[in-house]
Order: sequence, then C-alpha cells, then structure tokens
Amino acid sequence: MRGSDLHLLYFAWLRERVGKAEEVITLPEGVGTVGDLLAWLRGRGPGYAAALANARTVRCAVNQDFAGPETPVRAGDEVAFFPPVTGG
Amino acid sequence: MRGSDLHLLYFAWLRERVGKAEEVITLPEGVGTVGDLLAWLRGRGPGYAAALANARTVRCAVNQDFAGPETPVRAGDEVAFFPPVTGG
Amino acid sequence: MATVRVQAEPFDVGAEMAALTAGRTGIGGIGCFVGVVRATGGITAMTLEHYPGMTERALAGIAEQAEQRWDLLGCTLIHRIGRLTPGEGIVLVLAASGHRQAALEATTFLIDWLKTGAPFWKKERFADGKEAWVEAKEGEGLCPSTPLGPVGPRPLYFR
Amino acid sequence: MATVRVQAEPFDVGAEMAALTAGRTGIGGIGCFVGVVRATGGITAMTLEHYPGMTERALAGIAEQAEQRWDLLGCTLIHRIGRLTPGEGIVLVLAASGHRQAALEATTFLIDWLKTGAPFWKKERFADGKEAWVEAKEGEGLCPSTPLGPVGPRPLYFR
Repeated sequence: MRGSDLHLLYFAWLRERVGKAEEVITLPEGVGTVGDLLAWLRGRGPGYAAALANARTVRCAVNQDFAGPETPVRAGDEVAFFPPVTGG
Repeated sequence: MRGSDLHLLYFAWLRERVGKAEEVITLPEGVGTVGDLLAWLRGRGPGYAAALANARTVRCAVNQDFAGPETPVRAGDEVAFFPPVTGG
Repeated sequence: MATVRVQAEPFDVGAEMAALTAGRTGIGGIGCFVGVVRATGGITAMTLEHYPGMTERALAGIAEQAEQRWDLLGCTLIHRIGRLTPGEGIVLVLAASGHRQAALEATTFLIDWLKTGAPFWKKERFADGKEAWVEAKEGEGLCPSTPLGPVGPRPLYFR
Repeated sequence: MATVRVQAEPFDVGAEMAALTAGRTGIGGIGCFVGVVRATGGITAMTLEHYPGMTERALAGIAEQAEQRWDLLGCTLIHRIGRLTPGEGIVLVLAASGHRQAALEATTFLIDWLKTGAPFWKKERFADGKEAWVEAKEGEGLCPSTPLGPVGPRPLYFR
C-alpha cells in the first residue's frame, strides 16, 4: 500500500455482494468524505451497487472508528463498510 | 408437643441472648397475637428481656410466614423470633 | 421448575449452568450473580445461619414469583450456610430466558430479595478471634424492597 | 484491568470467574451474562464474523468505559467467532465489584453494548441447508442505545 492508497474492507453480506473481503485503491479524485467514497464505489459495478444501494443498511468505520457520511477520508486510511451489527 | 403447645424458635443473636435455639411452651393465658407473646416472653427472665427489648430489631414468623405484631398466635403454631435478615 | 438449595458445600457455577440449560433449547441468555465473602475490616471467616424449612420454602416461593413475572425458562438459587472464608462464593442466582432483558431483570430481582427477605444471618469472625453478627442496613432486611408474595407479608416493626 | 478476548474456542464460565477473582480481595459480587445460541426457526448452526482489530479495540474501549462508570474491580468480555451450534455459549460478560448493584448494572450495560455496538455479524444456517445473515432489529445495531465513547460516535444512517 502506497501513501496515496485507501485500504477498503467489506464484512458480512456486503463482502459477499461486493465479492471480496478487502482491496487497496488509489484515493479517487474528488473523494473527501465517507459519503463521497460510497457514491464513487456504487459506480464501480453491479456487485458494489447491490451491496451499497440501501444506505440505511450500510455502516462504516474509518481507521476502526465508527464513521458517518461526513467523516473525512484521507490517503492511507482504512475504510470498512458493513451491515448493522448483530453480535451477542 | 401437645395440642395446646407453642413451638418457639430463636435465631442468630436472639438465640444467643435467650440461651436456647428452641423450646416448647404451653400457650400462655391472654396471649392471642405475636405482640402479646413478645410482651409475655420479655417477662420470662433477663435473657429474654435482653433479646427482645428493642422491638425494632426483632422479626417474627408464624408457621414459617413473616408475621407482624397483630398476627394471631394459636396453640400448635411454630413461632420464630430473629433479627433482620442479612443473607446473600 | 426452579432449582433451590441451601447447602454447606461450595457450588460450581459452570456445573449449575450446564444443569440449568440441559435439555432446554429456547434459552438465549443466562443472567447470573455470585455473591462473594469480602475480606473487609479484617474478616477472617463468616458463619451463616438459616431457618431450616422456612428458608427453603421462601426460596422456592420467590423463584416461583420470578417465573411468573418474567418469561423464564428456568432459574437456580443456591445459598450456602455454615463457615465460609473470604473469596468463597456464598450465594448463586441463575435465570435463563429467551431474551437477555428478562434474564438480567430476574437475576437482579432474585438477588435483591435474597439479600433482604430470606431468613439467613451472618456472623463475622475477625483476626483477633472476636465475632459479631452482621447488622442489617436500613432498607435491607428491615424493609424488604421487593414483595415477598408467597412467603408472606413484609416483616413489620414492633413499636 | 479488563480481560477482553475474541475467540473461536468455547469459554469456561467457572474458569473465567476464578481468573477474575484470583488475587482480588475486595470483591463482594460478580454479575454475569452468558448469551446462548437459540435453536429457533430450525437453526442448525450459526457463523460469527468480526472485524479483526476494530472488534478487540471496541471491546477494550467499552470495558474501560464500564470501569470508569461503575466501581468495578475487574471485568471480562469474551465473544466467540466462527461456527457455533444451538445451546453453545456465544458471549460472556463478567463484572466484579464490592457491591451487587454496580456488578449487575455494569453487566447489563456491557451486554447491551455488545449486542448493539460491537462489530460482529451472525449468519444462520437452517435444516434445509440454506443460510441467511441475521438482520439487526430497529433499535439494535441501527442506533446503539448506549454511548460508544472511546470507540467513536454512533454509526449514522447514510441518507
């Protein structure tokens, strides 16, 4: 992973729909927040679109802290997308 | 124990002050309630008086149900006196 | 349905949990509380006295009340008597339910009642060999905060 | 001070309690909750996924928060991952304190948070071989009812 990269992680059914558990991408131009990244990822293909379509059921963590749509995303960050948690 | 008897039980420091764990007495004349019995017992000797002096710290059960001063006492009953409980 | 015991022997929490869950498939959670003898104020041992007969009846009564009030699939109450030393378990409450809230609420209810409404008395022994009966705190024992139900009305003050 | 583990292996409640109390003399009570896999709706097994790294951090963070909020002498959080079958323990919470109220309140707080704020996901397997991810109930997962504190702000809806 280079300094300009984002480390993306997917869990549970998001992982299954996206078709991978993780990937490293170059921080896309114009992406400054979690909301921007979500919109950009939806355009990457049908798997991504299906996984991320219903924003109500998508959660995010940036560098392992829960994040919201306005949370900044910077090169070098670890960004995870996942469904609402169902532990315990 | 005969039909006209009371079975008395004492627990914890009441037992120690009275000097016995249990006794069988004939239901005294004029004793119809726990309050009557308590007053009667106090007159039986210094051990009883010391054990039963402070009514705030005396509890009672008649036939193994918690009882109050107005609870009736009848021949054949099991009447227990004890301090506030400190279990757990 | 409840398991209720007054015993001198230590209890094994894992074994009691296994016994409670054995053959019951609807359980989603088990609430549990273990009371432990504290080594405060130089206590070296403790002796627990109870009212044989009444105690067991009272425990069975409160377990039944908990089972009526919450949707329990079973509960276990074990209270030790006799001599105990600091660090030893003195009382065990288990309440199993389909859901965590019922299990935990019932556990809290049962231990509150065991502390304030069950006929047990503690005598503490100190390092210097002296012994003293534990006094009930105001609000504990003096006025049980939970309804006693099947075991009778609240104990009253004799004034 | 807290013990926090994410593990595939079963946990032994008795052993964890013994480890929690070992060498701690002020403990008067241990609150405990065990979550159990229910065999409802024909479930034959369950697979637990988590977010390695974040999960452990989140568990340590919530344990620290509980220790700040209540007068605890220690607590233990163990959550299992991987494949589990009905009747198996899935999560263990222990909270030790000098007094029962703190122990039981902290236990309730910790299991509430584990159910609604910790990054775990369950997939159920049914008798016919089908599998389905468990959906969070409204009010669980969607909006954690307890503050997440050290692990970050509440997850937000993307609208």
